[in-house]
Amino acid sequence: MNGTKKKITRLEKKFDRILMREDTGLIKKKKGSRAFRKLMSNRLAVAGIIIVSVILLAAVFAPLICRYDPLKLDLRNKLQKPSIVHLLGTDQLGRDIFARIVYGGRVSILVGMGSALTSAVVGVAIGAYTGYKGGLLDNIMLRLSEIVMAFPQIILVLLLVTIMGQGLRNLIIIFTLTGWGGIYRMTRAQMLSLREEEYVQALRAFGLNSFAIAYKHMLPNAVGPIVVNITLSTAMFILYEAALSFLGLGVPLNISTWGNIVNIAQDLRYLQFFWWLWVPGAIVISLFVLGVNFIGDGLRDSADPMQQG
Amino acid sequence: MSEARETILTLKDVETHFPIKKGVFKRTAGHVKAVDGISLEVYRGETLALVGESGCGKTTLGKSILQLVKPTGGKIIYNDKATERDLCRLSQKEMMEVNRKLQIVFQDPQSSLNPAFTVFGSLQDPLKTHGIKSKAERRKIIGDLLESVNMRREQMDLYPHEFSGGQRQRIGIARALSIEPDLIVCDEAVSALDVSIQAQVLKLLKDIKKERNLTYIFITHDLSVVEYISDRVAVMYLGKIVELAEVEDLYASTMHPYTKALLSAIPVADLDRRKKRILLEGDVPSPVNPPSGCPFHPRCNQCQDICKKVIPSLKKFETNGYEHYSACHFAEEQLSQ
Amino acid sequence: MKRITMLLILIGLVLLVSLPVFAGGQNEAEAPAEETAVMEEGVGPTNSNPLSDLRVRQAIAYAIDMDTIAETMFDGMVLPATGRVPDGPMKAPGLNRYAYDPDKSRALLKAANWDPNYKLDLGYYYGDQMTVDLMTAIQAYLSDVGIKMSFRKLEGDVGAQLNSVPTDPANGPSAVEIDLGYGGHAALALQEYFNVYKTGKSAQYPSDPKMDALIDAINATADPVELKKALFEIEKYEVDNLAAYSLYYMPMFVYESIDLNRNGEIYGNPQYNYDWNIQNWTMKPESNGKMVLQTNGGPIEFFQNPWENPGIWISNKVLYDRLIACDGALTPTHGQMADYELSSDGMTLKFTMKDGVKWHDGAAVTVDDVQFSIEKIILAPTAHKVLLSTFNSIKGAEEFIAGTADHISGINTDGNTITIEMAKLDPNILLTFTQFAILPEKYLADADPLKMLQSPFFQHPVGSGPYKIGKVEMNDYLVMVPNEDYYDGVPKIDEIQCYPSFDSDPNVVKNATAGILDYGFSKNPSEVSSLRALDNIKLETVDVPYTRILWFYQYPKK
Amino acid sequence: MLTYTLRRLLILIPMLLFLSFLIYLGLELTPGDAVSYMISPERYATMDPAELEAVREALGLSDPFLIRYVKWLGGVIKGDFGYSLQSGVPIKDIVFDRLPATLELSAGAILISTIFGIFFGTISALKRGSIGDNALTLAGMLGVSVPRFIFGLLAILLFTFHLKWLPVGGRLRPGYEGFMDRLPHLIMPTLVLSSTLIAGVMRYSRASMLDAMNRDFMKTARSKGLPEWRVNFVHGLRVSLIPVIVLIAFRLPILLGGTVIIEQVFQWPGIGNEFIGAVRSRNYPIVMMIAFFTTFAVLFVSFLIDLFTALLDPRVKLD
Repeated sequence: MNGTKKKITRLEKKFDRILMREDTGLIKKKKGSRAFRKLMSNRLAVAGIIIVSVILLAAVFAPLICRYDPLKLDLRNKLQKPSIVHLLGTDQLGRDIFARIVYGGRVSILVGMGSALTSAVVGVAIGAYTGYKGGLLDNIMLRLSEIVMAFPQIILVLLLVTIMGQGLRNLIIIFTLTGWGGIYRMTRAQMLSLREEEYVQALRAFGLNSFAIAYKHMLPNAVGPIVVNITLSTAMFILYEAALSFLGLGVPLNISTWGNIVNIAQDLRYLQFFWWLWVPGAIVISLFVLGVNFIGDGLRDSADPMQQG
Repeated sequence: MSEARETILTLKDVETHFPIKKGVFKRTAGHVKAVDGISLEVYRGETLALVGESGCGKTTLGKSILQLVKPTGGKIIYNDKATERDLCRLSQKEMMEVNRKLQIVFQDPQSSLNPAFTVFGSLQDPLKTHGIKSKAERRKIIGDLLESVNMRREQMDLYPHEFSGGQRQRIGIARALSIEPDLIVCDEAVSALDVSIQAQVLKLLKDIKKERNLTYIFITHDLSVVEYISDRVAVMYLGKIVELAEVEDLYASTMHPYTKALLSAIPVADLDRRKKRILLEGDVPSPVNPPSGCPFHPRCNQCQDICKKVIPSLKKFETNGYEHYSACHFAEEQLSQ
Repeated sequence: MKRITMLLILIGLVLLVSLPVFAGGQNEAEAPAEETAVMEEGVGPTNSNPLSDLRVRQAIAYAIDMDTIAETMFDGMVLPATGRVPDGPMKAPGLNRYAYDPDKSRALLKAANWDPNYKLDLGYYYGDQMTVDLMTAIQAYLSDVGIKMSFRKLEGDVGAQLNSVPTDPANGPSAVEIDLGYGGHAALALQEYFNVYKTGKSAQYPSDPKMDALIDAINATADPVELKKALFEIEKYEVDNLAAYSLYYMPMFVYESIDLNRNGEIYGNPQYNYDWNIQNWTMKPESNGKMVLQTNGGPIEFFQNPWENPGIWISNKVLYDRLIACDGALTPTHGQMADYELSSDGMTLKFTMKDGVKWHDGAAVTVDDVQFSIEKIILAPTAHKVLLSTFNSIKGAEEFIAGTADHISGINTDGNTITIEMAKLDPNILLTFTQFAILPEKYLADADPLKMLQSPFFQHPVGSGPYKIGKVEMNDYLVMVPNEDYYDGVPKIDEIQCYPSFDSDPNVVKNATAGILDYGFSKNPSEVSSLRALDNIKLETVDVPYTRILWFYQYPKK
Repeated sequence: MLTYTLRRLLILIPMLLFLSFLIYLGLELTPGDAVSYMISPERYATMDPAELEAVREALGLSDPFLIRYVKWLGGVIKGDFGYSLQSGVPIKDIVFDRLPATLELSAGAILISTIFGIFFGTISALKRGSIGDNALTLAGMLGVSVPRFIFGLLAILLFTFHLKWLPVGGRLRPGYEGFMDRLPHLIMPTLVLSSTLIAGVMRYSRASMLDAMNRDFMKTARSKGLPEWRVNFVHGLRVSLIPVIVLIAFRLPILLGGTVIIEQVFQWPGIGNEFIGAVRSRNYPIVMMIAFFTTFAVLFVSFLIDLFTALLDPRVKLD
């Protein structure tokens, strides 16, 4: 583009041909398929998809792949090393650690994805409408989001946990309350720029109502960054769940979650001498979050190649 | 021709000012006077061109008429044969009714169609809003519309990026036509297109107009386009109309130095008509603090003392048997030059 | 409201009258001969709450395999309990153990018509993993016999959620939401264990005239023989009646590094003050010849008030002195700051201050300081119960508290003697003075007893004990140095360094491993297991009256 | 410029007011109050309601909510930040006591993460696509994916238990007055904290450097025949650094929150630890002031950053 002659690779030529055919309307291109193809050519993203799917499927089909009930105690067989009988050994109450991790994934993933989705729903619902409409409501929401985001998030979460109490549902509500700001701001910014597009003005000239314009016609054009945001915040919320469990303020301890399983490592005896109690959990959390991050990064690159970091 | 024409739109002292917020408490420090007291009549069936340099407020005026930008003053009276209604004072519901009759075609073929929807998807919602409930019927209407803009019916299921700029612009026109309006504001409707495609689209617009008995308000900065399509021309400068006349009359008997300068800038092949080119010096002054007196005086090559002090009003003259309005203190002197 | 109460009373009466009938029928069908004694007493529900049915409580007790739990989860470090009072001379013989017997448990439930869909709600307040594990285990055992139970950690106003007493102590309804509670009870005096059942004091146990009488008996005598007899009776009554189910006794573990040498001094209940004689302890000197003892319990924001937690914090043990010294079992042995004389009826106590007892600032400790301390603590509602109950029994205490007298009339000073006259007998009067730290009047005269800790004194306290404050960096460390004027000999260890970490704190193990912990105590089995694994640490087990209990909330539900 | 600055500053006032009210309200809704934490549950139960009320009264907890809020606010405006409910120590003293610990930790972490982050990021950008670049990118992803406390625990396991090099936690020891004495305590928490920060800085400076490398002036510099390293480091790095530094500045106050976990793991007596302790014991005044200070710091820094970027970038108009 900038004058210097560059060697044109075969791939680029191929792309050009595809583009040409698309321009002439020869091939019917499904929406987003280009982004998808780009995603699949990103090796890390593919690795991420594989990691996340494996863990996700394991959690979903937990009863099929676990030999043991994750709640079944066997006090006389506590702290067994990994073996054929117990793949990852048993914990301090003789529960099968493999089963606990697999079942715990259900809760942890629920917290992560649930919180990411609910905060996206809240953030997008507010951001799309106020971003399009502007005015007083927009101003109020903007200030509110500034306030929410001004808090270091962990401090706000801690405050809310003490106010609302521990619990699975409360945790999701708290994560939503503290996490909607980012996605709201992003959606709003998207809407602000889309608002100037002429098709939006055309719709207004037809007298369409604001909800239809904002949610039906404009929102689909902002969906790429929103999906990236949801992915990355899933990873973030899973880490938050683990951190809160570490502080003893997460999901109540009697529910198995990855955070609660790894939390045992605070006890130095288990940290030092019973590695199988916490290492597998730590690996699974890290792997899952890593996988989700890979996917999110891949999505970001394929949705918007200009944006980096 | 000038007698007994029916007005479709009457603008009275229309003002559209944008506040400028300043200082610690965001008090309003001044206004951008994008449209500053425009009075105008648009006749049914004509094409009225609004011309001027960019930033003169012509697009704002166009959007003000459709209430896409709320005017801050004046009246815009729409006559739909039965009633006369001031658009600025209509409720949202009433405005929706009027929207059936007033439409707009935009400048940018890139952004005038929603990339996330097929043509059908983009065009069907307005139809739905305006009472066409059955999908089959909507498909038929949209297909017909596409054909009427010289496109194929099947193309309604394609996405915008699968069209060329000219095609998109034609879809934009089809969209404006979809609910059978009386008046269409064409906001720089062809400026972004290649010249060859411009011609196609202009011809299309002209044909459709004849077919459907439409009225156009044609906003453009391109005087050659004006000559081709319009019946009357209003020249805008800094939010005001400085000259208004039948198109041939305007070219023949220019009564404002600004119009003269604009006209002289058109590249014309015909050497006979070639006049001395008048250069417009300097930029358009800021619409926040327009110059005192005649707003054009700092750039006018015939500026006199009175021009710096007294704002000239838009006075009616008669040239070649037509009404001709000009806002120049020396309008008649212009004729003799 | 009134009508409902009447109705409940009526139902209660009907049930009471009909009890023997039901009970007889059940016993013949179910109970083996040796258990008959247990089963015959108050069987059947006494109100609408199923837990008021003794058979249900027994079923719960039989369902939990405390022996296995103690052996596995607790690594054998706790002792499965039989009754509230720990093993020792004061333990009644022949108490029912409720040894694990799930079949009997199921039979009892069947007899009691237990509704398998009824879900018990258990509340507890400890935040550690071990407690969650224990709760998980109990949940599993109960589920095994067909009892549904969920558990939760109480947050916020824990006291109110556990211990709110119903307005009607006989018929309730219960002022708390939970059905079961789990918690610990450490007693300075054994009476404390049972006084909680007194009519109008208990959130769990409906008014019981027989229990009231037994409680009066244990508080009415200071004579060891009489007291023992009275205690045996109430212990048996509590176990048979399962007023609450004692799960296990928690011993204390005193841990020391191999560098510390107590030189033969005794071990005892580390939660309270006993005669440490710390001035005789020695440490292996460091390279510079200094003996430094490193321990935990350093202050975070202020020094703890010795009147609330008499001996938990090491600084409270060594900064202040008491009037009387006691041995490891908290039996008074000799005068510490003063010689004492208790009249044979136990109603008059006379102290004569020893010579040379000085505050760390050099001024002498006087009988006025003693009088001041008593008159201050008696107005501090957060002070320790045993101390308060002694001082409230002094003649003239009521008038002083009510504000109608300037001083407590039962306290009189003369030169270096102070005489305390009691209005009613308190069996723990000497025990109280082994734990009661005397504080200097001149620094605390203006302190508000309601918010003692806000006094600047607790930023840099002045005591009369063997050590005094050297340097304090709140939340970082505290250095205590020997009190050169100490009347019992100058301590040998040159410096005591305290870091801010305490009981059940992961840093205990970290620090012990890192060799920066020379002394401490713990009642956390997991911590103790870790400490036991260390070569540089010696562990000493001390039996203390500290019982973990499962409470049954037996009032009818709202 | 001045009016912009003033306006931005004035907006902070209502935001802070609203915020302080929210926090206060939140604490009001929390179950239990300081009294129920100051007294052990067993003791609490046997106390007369009248006695409890007396304690509450003495601590000023029995006033209605709004009155307490107004009183508190009045105090803050007068520069009186209140007293810890339990010890009566002025909160100012507590905060200034803890602040150095947290600052020490976060300053160290920022310093390390900045140096290494920019270094690795730049290398990664210059060697784009190489094995080293991929390895660094992967390491960066790991850095943001592994929970922070696991890093901490692993560090303790390694450095304290296995290698026995470093102390396990705490900050000051008696007699250790100089910085060098304290250094061993500082190393592990700082390293763990910065390890999670490096990833972000690295990613950002890599992108920024790549961006700079594609700009025209770099090509011009190269075409002038300047040596490659000079082009990259003198011209490229200088330009790419500005956005990175803005990012780092933006992180400063957020770090205050970020240290919470690290301070817990290493028993570091900083603001984060104090905050958790105060939240757990419902020590309202302390919770209020820390939340308030942190928010203020965040708002103020974001204001400074806006100002800074506006000054740097002529395209952003202030008026």
